[in-house]
Amino acid sequence: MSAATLDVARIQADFPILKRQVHGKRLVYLDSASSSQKPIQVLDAMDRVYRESYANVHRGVYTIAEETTAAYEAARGKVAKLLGAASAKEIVFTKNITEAINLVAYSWARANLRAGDAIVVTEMEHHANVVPWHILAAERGVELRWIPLTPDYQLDTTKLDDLLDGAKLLAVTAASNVLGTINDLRQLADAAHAAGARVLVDGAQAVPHFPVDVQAWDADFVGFTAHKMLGPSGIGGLWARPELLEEMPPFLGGGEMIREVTKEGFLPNEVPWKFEAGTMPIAEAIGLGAAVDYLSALGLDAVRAHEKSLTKYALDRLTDRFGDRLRIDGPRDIEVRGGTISMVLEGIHAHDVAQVVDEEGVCVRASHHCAKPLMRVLEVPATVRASLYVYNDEADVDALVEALSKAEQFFAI
Amino acid sequence: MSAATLDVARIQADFPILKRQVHGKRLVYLDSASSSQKPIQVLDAMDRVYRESYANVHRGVYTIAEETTAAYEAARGKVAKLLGAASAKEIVFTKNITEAINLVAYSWARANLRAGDAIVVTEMEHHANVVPWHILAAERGVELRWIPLTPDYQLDTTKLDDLLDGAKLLAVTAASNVLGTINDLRQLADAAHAAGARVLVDGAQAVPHFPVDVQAWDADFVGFTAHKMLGPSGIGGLWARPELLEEMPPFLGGGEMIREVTKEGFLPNEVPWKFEAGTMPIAEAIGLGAAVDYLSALGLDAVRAHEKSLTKYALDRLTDRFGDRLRIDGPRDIEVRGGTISMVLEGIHAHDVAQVVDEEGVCVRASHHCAKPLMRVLEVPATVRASLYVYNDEADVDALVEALSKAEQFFAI
Amino acid sequence: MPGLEDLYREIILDHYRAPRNRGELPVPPAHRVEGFNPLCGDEVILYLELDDGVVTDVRTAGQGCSISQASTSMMSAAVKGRSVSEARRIIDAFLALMHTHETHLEGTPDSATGNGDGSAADDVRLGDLAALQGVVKFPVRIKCATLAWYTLLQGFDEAGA
Amino acid sequence: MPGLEDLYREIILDHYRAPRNRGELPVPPAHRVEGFNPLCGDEVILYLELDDGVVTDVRTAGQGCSISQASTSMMSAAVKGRSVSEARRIIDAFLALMHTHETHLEGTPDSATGNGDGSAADDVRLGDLAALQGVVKFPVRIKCATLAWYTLLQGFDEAGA
Ligand SMILES: Cc1ncc(COP(=O)(O)O)c(C=O)c1O
Ligand SMILES: Cc1ncc(COP(=O)(O)O)c(C=O)c1O
Repeated sequence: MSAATLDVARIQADFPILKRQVHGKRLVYLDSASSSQKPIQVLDAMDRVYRESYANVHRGVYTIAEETTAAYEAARGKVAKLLGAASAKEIVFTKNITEAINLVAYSWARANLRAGDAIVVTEMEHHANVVPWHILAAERGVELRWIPLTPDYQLDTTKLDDLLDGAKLLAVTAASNVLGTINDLRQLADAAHAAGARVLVDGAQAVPHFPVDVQAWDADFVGFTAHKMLGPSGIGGLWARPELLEEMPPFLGGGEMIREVTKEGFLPNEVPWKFEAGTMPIAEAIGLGAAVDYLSALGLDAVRAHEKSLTKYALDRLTDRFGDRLRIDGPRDIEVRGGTISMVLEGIHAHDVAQVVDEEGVCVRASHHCAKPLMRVLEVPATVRASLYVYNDEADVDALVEALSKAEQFFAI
Repeated sequence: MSAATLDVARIQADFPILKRQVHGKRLVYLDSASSSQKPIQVLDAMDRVYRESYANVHRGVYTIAEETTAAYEAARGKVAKLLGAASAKEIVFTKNITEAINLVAYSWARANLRAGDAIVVTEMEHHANVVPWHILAAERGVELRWIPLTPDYQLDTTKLDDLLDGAKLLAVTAASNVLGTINDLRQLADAAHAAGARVLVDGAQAVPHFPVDVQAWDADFVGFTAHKMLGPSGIGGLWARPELLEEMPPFLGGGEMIREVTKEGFLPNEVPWKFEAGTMPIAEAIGLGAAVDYLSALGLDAVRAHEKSLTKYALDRLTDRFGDRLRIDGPRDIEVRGGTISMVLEGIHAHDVAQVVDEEGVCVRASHHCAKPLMRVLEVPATVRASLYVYNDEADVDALVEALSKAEQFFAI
Repeated sequence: MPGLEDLYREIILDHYRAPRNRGELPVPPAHRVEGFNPLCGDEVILYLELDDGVVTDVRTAGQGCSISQASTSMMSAAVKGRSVSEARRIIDAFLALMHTHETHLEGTPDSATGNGDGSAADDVRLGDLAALQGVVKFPVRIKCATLAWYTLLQGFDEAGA
Repeated sequence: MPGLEDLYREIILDHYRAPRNRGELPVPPAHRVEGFNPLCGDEVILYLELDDGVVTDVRTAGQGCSISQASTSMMSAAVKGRSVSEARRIIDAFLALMHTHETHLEGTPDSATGNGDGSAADDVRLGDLAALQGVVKFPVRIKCATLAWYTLLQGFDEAGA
């Protein structure tokens, strides 16, 4: 638990894209909650695969195939360690966390849920943790129940036991991609387990930003996605308790996930390969491994410390400059939130704000952030979201504040 | 239809990995049917995304997000053109062709097939085009029927009409990844349509090697996978008739594939985005676009001409050297086959052959090639497969022949 | 900020600040139709009064950014009082203007409405609407600008007009 | 070819060319168990005669590469006539030898059999079996070498031995 903080200038030097200019201005990238940028270490790891030792994995006897396979499986081990998994075999690679959650929905949930069963989700879930359950609910007659928010944008657990009564699954995000809220997963998992429900954690916004331990959470399933944690697009995955992975029927059928195929049927492969059908994102897995190395070298405690202090700085600066003209949809308490800041600038639509700040080189996202049920709770069609990461510093926050001021002036009536 | 052939030396210079040595020998890569190598143009295109203009697609108003989105969608247009599709909207990206076929199985087939229906496949299908149908068959009580092989390793269509009688789908590969056989798809599609069945074509081994026109095939679904066509791992896709894509229910649920989400349900997005849930393999799609550019610049006619003449050379050399001691499982007629050559060296297991030839720098695959039903038809557990592509030349074939000779000597009793 | 001036022409900001034809109409006799922009959650609701092939009245509701709001307002002004077939021609011309960019990307132009081709569309005088042309340089915003128009098309189709 | 000598020691080629204990046993009283290598389609079939905790006879069938065939043959010779608990110790020791590499990759060693730990396994004398150690340098072939052993374990478990 080092209290070391980050050497941001050094980190910035690892990200080639940060040298770019937009509209003649320095690029100020504040959309890492949507997708992070990638350090040269990750780019080089992937480039090296293709230039030096690329072949399909698990399939060749020859040297470069062995090398690629070893690197691919080593990446699985790195992810396992990052998440506190007991074994690399508990990690299944998928193309993103959305596929990981769908894997649970198609495999585990369809094998275990029947008409009349309930799934509990929260009002702050991303569509990735809502739509798969809607599809299942419509198909099976399963009920979706929603944990509401407190006025301070946290989960309101006062009626949790009622909501969980008779539920088979609690599907909850570790951290909100809109509000910044970090949820108390252990408390939620304990309540869910007491009610006999399994717990699926959407780790998309957690794994990149603070130390995660799937065993301390006592979760049953945890999803993650590489492109938000300095890794490439095209890869993500699922951690699950080994006994669940064993029991779960296969999802996607094809090469690699089988042990035997005849004209009459097939036998699935061992876990985790049972769930990895077809040629996987090979270079991407290796790139993810390099991203895990990079994050581990920084130290997730230091990442969290950096984001906390930068978030505090941002919230203070924004409030000082805009006062009541800027609504911030998220907790004020730095202890229960990350560096994702959703804003509504009075009288100006999020799209228009984002357009004007782009002119200043500042990248923010104007959107419902794939959380439409939450937007309805917040009573806005969209918000402007700035999200902070390891390569951001106070100068970036200052640039945001100035750019937002320009937007205010531009649309002043 | 230019008869131009390829400048292989120039092509080789585009593939950095071909400069590599293995066990002190020049790398002779003859496993492109498993996965091809990538030219510098593809690597650069992907590297450039991350270094210059990376952001999530379809989600940002800001400049670099627009740039990335434009490049991602441009890749879709390139693939559409390569396949002879009428519009880019007919192309759905997936992580590989295995996912594409599973998409058809989970979405279209589950909406359209009932107990007692039949699906016709062939004895030469890859597991990717077998296991999804086994899963469906077991779930729904659907019957799988198998088109057998002729003694010359082609599809035996004498009983085709009987097999298709009452079938809802014909799932067939355009070219075998074991035998090299190229199937007459138009004839198959006509027969299937006459019987009221839809036609799904596994294009994994076709799109990289010869001109494909989904409309001339009169197919209903065609899958492809980038890593076999000079593109990166982590991306592939599906072409389908637009009216089928419209009708098909969504498969994976999550961000981007929706138009509206409420607590009660959701409305799917337009085609093709309806099927692209979550953050897609962005850099990978752009890399695929660059691979399509590269292949188009070579000309698929020239690629085919090159592979035909090189395959003829290889078959002749192998027969001259090994005679009856080497069985070649595939058609001898160059007109109906591609450059994938499966071999059984008398008395020596494929694994052992591959191991010895690797020592000579030659990469071949020893495996059931994810076609176990076919292996049973061929009555072997595995074959040695050498597969030729644009960067291979006669020297590579010569190296293979010499290496196989060494294997023969090594295991001589 | 010069780049932005192309997008936010004065006439657009004017329609945004003072949208024409806001409100509702009783349904029936009016037809009500809704459109969504899945990207940003913008929403357009149109009330159409159609009488003997003529758009006798239009009212608009919903919420969105300046571009979608202005485009909705300009659209309502452009088609009100026109025959449905004239309105369809304007839609076609406007969408053709907006899709210069997309068409370029896709390599395969397609007429959104199936009513008239590009060259016919050129004949239509877009007037004020031409101010929205600046949107084409900002591809993500094209969906904002076209939302109302696709919704109108859908309304015509649903009303069998 | 020096690299290959490590893999294909003379004793391995000898077992490959003249496999010990090939054949079948009547079932029952013998137990029959099958194993597959999903990578290459290799197949091992074992017939086990177990009497009062002792492996009184073993016969092997199936097909595979030189490594899997030799390993099957060596395994059959190593366990025939031993008690099941002795056989389990040999299995453990052999798998520990084979998984030096995998363990390294995963960072998380796990005992395949749940019977004894690495240090205990070191005590077992592997004899001829040590010749298979060269396989460890060829990770893909480890599955070939271990197939018969995992199949034997499965046989013991199925037989409740
Ligand atoms: C004919 C055929 N179909 C399908 C596949 C599966 O491709 P992928 O692993 O990229 O999904 C392959 C390659 O392995 C193939 O050769
Ligand atoms: C909380 C959360 N869950 C899920 C996702 C989906 O991630 P992906 O698009 O990589 O599948 C995201 C990001 O978009 C997210 O923020």
